[in-house]
Amino acid sequence: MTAFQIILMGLLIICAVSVSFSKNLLNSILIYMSFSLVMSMLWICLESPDLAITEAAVGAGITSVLFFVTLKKIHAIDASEPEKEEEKENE
Amino acid sequence: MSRKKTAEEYQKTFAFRFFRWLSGEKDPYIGKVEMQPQKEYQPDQEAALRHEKEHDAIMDKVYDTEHNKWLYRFHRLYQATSILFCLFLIALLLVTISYLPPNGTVTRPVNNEVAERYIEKGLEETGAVNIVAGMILDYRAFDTLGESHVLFVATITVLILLRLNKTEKDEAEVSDRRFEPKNDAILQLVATFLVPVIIIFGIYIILNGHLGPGGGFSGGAVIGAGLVLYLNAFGFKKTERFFTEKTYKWVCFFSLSFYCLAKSYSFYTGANKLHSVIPKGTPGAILSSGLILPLNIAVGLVVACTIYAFYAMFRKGGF
Amino acid sequence: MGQNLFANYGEAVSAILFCIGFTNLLLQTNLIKKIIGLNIMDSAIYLFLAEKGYIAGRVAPIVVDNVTSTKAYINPIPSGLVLTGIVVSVSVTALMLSLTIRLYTRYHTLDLDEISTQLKREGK
Amino acid sequence: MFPILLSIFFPIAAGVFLLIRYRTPLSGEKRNTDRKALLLLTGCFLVITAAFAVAALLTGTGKDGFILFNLTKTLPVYFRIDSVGTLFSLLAVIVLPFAGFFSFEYMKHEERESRYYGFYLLAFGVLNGLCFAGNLITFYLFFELLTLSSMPLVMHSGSKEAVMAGLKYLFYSLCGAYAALFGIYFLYRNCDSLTFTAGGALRASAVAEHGGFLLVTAFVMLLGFGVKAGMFPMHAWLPTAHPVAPAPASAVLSSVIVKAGVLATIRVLGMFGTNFLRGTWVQTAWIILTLITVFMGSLLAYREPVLKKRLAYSTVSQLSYILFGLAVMNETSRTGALCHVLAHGFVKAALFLCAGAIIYKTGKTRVGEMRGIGKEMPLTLWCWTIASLGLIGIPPTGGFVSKWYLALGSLKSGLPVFDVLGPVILLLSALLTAGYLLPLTIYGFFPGADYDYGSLQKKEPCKLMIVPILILTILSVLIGLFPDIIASTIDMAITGR
Amino acid sequence: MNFICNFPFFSILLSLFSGTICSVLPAKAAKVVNRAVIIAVGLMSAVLLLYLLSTGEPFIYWMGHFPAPWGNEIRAGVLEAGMALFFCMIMYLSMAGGAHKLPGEVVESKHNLYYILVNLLLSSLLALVYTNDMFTAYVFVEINTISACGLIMIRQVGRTIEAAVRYMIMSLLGSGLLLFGLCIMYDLTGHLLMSNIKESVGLIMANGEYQIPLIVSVALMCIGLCIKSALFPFHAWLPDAYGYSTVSSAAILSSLVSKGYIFLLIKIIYRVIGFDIFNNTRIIDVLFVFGLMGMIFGSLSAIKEKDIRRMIAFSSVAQIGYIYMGFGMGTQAGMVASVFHILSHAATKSLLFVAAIGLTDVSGGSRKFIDLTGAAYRNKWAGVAFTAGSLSMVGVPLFSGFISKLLFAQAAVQVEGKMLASLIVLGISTVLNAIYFMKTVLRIYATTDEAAYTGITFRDMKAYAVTLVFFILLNVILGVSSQPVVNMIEQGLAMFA
Repeated sequence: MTAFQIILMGLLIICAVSVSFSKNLLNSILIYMSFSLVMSMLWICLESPDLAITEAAVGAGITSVLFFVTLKKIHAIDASEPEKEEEKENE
Repeated sequence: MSRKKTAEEYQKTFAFRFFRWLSGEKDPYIGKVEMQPQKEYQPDQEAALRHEKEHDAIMDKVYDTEHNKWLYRFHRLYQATSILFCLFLIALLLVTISYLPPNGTVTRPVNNEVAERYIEKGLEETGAVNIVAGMILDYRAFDTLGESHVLFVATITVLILLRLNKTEKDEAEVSDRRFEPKNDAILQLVATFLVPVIIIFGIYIILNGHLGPGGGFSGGAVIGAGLVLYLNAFGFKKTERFFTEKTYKWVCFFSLSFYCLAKSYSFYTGANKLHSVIPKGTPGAILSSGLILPLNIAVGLVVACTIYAFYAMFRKGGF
Repeated sequence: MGQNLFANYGEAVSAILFCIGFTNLLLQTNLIKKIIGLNIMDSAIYLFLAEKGYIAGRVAPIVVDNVTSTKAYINPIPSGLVLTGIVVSVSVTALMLSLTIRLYTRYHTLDLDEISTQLKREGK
Repeated sequence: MFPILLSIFFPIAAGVFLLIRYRTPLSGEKRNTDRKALLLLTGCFLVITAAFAVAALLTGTGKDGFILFNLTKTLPVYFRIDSVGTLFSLLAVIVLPFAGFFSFEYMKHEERESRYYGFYLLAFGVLNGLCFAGNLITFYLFFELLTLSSMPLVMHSGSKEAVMAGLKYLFYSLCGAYAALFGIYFLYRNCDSLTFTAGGALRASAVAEHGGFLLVTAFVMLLGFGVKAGMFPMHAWLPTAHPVAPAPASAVLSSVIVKAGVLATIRVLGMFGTNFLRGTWVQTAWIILTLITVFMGSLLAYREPVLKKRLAYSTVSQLSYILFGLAVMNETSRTGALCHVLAHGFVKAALFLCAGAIIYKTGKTRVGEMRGIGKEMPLTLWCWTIASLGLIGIPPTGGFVSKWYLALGSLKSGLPVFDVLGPVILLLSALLTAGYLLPLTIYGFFPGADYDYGSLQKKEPCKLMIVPILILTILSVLIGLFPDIIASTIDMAITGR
Repeated sequence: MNFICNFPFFSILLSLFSGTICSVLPAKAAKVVNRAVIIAVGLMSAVLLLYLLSTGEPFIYWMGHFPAPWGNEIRAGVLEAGMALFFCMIMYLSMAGGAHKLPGEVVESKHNLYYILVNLLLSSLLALVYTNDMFTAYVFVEINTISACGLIMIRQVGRTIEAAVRYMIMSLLGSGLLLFGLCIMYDLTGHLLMSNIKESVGLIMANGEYQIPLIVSVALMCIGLCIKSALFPFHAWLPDAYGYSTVSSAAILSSLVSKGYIFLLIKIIYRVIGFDIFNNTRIIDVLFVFGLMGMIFGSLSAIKEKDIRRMIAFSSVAQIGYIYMGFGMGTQAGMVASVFHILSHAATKSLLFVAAIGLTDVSGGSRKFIDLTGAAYRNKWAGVAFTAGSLSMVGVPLFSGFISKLLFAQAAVQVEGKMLASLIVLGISTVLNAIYFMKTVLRIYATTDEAAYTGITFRDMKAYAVTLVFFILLNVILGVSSQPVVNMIEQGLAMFA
């Protein structure tokens, strides 16, 4: 059990660092989503099922959905995103 | 007095300035304190434009990081200090943690009479099998009352920020659907199956909050997620039939008022050492544990509505 | 340096996560990433709290078979606190995201410095 | 108790009333009748205030002191009339009404006359409060209010120069007052109470423990209050503020309001006790500063062509006579100093009013332009001449008495170097005083051969202007004619309560 | 248990519940509810205060059926009740003072949301004042933060949204640190209730075990609250947030929101850590230094500012520096001074914001100084009120600002090591205050040649003028009869122990 916990924690740190360095916003949100999932697993290990349920529903679910909607609103989810950005800069 | 220096040169000397100061002629505020002559301000159109242009040019120069070395350096310095600060914070926290009582053991100060009583008497005093639910909704109910109002106030701020009036809303809706396929068959089919399951699961979590893991908040979130899925599959037209802003308003109002009043009653009786008339029921039954079940339902309703409201607000600034 | 750093590895990880979140909040220029950093920071604190409640070899505080001995269950208090905390962080996240949308529709950028520059340029 | 409170709060209320009643500038057809009403009101208010103040002085009710209310637990707003306060109050009571009457004519063409009178009355009330204050914190309170209420007088004309001068006055005074407040904090810690007591209020233990520190405190306070009295490093506001203010305002400013700095200095000396300061570096430094000011002020006045500015520099110089007398710290010199307070007060008021009359009638501001003025306004110039003699210190006038005592005190003091240097500088300065005041008399009465007598016309000012000047001039001479009475009163002021 | 003991609970729940009610009411009704709730809470606090003064004993109120270490608690003492009363007063006046501007600043359909925010803000402030539980405090800190953010950005111009984002980022950093410190504290003591934590802290300090993490946790909490209350280096969000939000919001934010956090800090110092233990840490030195820096840099930024509301906002930074300087002194007197300054600054700063809006309204809505020339003649009430507020800020006697400076100075002279630094900075900061406030006052009273903008008379703004009068009265009362208030603060702080 301890080994599993340590692995999960390692994953948490990896997720957190890669969120910081990812260039694409969509990627970082996806990574953040997995961060939440790992966190909820960790909480199962720590014998807190209430937290695990809540985190899974909220952190991985609702928060991520809100992030996605936001990205859509600010036109960051788009196939032609890089060019668009460049265009904007050129303007 | 010898005239070796011209008047102009003389004005630059220290002696001149000193004597000016000595005789009180020098005004230390000229050019330093904002004190222009009191003429009526007459904006000259041309001058104003020119001024604006110059200002823009200056601003461009100042905020042009590539060419403005100072700004660049400042940014670098800021980043470096921030990183150093964070490293320092990590070190500090690690050192602190190394002094904390060891994890996972029984002898820590955390495991004191408070936790003991919650575990030993919790079932008896609150009637909840899930001690965590009993704790947050009975022992420490004031925190939870505050917590639900945090959610409420956050919704209010989101409403302030994103609610649009009628015409803006229509425009927003048009632009909102632009990138999406309408009436996606696969999504609709999956949703037809999934949404009831999700919502029933959410209801289960809420109703079972005092018996097992879960509770109002997580259950509400699950129901909210179900509603969001439904909305995504079938569009606003369908959801508006049963969920409008009015629904949201009144559901929230009634749930929160119930929450407030119920808890007020409980606080009031508790503090004044009066007998509370709310029955505890048999532990383990679905209708047990006093106020916890109705409170869970109220919280669940608020959360489900709130999450749907968040989503709808984000999408098109209204319901 | 105390002796318990390795015994408290969970807390240590949460401290590191906290600082990563903190750094993100301070340094990222992109608002969305700042918000993610904020969420990481909050999660780290909750992890810290949950670690506090954990006692090796005991189970979650849900009464089974009317056993109400202290020896059977972990400490329920941190779980309760974290539950409250999660709600708070969701509310704050929603608020921040809606602020982001507003800012974007107004200034078409997510970079706070750039926004300040634009504001200064407007001269208001 | 009531005369004191009335003498303070009646003029303040009256001033506020005037400010509110005449909010808009007088204009239109009713200007003249309105103006008459305003002047009548102001005159009544001035006289009533003076009457209250005199009543307060005469009835002697204030001798025991009374607490108005407690600002904080140990800091009451406390009033008490002592003899030094009486002296200063006397000066204010005499000078302010007369200067006020003078301004009835002088301010005729100014806009917003009512504002001037409103603040004038406010300043009067605050001055009374200052004189009757019984402890340091009350004193400080009125000191600040005095700055604030007299600032509008300085910047009355509203021109850029006036506003800048007002600002300068404000900042110098505020900075000085805060330096003093800084000292009050320390005093508060080292005294039993901040009530003025004869012979110093310092705790003996405090003197033993923090002696050096208290000296610094004393110096800072003297410097801070010295700003108001125009002492050397911070004198520059005076020559800026005086020329731009209306002449009667300058008169009041120069003869009474700057004396608040002197009164403050006396109070500070009282708090520390002269025994504590005598012979320390503070005394030395202070004497040096005052002597520099005396000499420098005269010199600058001598070089100055603008009449009012010249008078302002003269004020700088003359005030430091008083400060010098205080700094020497023996009874004779102190008598001289207090004597000079009265003498300089009357003389300088008269001089400024004369200057005001000349400027009002002829519009000339520079001394060089005023040739032949004595032919046009003989009475005014005679007053000027007599008052000048008083300031220079020619025997039958008040200035002589005070300077005599000052020099005597200095010689008696036994200070190294300064016992002789002081009188020498005072004498030099007196010569310079003659040098900068008398030319107006000389050129005024004897304009020289090339003067065009044809264009000469009578410009003697009206009675409202000339009578106050006359009275003040006569008073300045009277002080000198009966030096014994003055000196004995002042002796009493120093020794008795 | 006396029925009055229910009042703290009633006031928190009433304001919380009224927030919910307002969500279904139309704007007009919401306004009425809001006013009624503030008044009701104020009355209850007043009664409670009287009751507590008569009994002299603080009391604990169970929130639920369970006693101390198990259930939530709130606690009421003299200081808490007094603070609640004062907060209600300021909030009512601020709301009343900005009411006439609200329709122009906020979209009609969002008015009731505005009142919800205000109600919830009030409830969170009350909860912060009364709470006896650290975690409850954290939850209500969050409500406070979010509703304050709502108040900032309800007027939706670009600046406010940007300011709101900055405000949220800084606040969330602060909350994070606060929560982390709280968790460490919980780990060390095993309690969340303040009184229980204090016992355990005493044991820890006696044992010597866990001292380092304890101090770190205290430091984290302090820094968190400092960030949230905009202490000097963390003030970047403040000028925009205060400068561009609605009038009532600016007044409430500057005078109440940051004060709520500061009051929580005081509670933590006294009720959680213990005053002596806190003073033995190095934390107070850090607070002291940052307080001093804030006093100077805040004022310097204010001097450079050309926009009247931003200037007032920057002055808030300086004033918060004063409060932290008081904490940093580490004496009871310093604490009393800080608490008094919380009151006096709240009264003054909200007055200034409300008065400033009156001035800008009659200057075509422009907030630049150049356009404000002569504004005081166009809106006389606002002019007088602004002058009164400025005088209080500068520390002129008779206004509340003077008393708080006096108290700070009195506290400073009792601390050997920090005396000189604090007094010097106090002096510098006062002079800087004087520079920018007096400059503004002169500017609004400068005469203009022509009336470019139309003036406004009493009839047009009765409610506004009455509000201003009440504000001025509050200031003067605090400045003149400060003694009862100071006594109350001392009594309240004694009850904390």
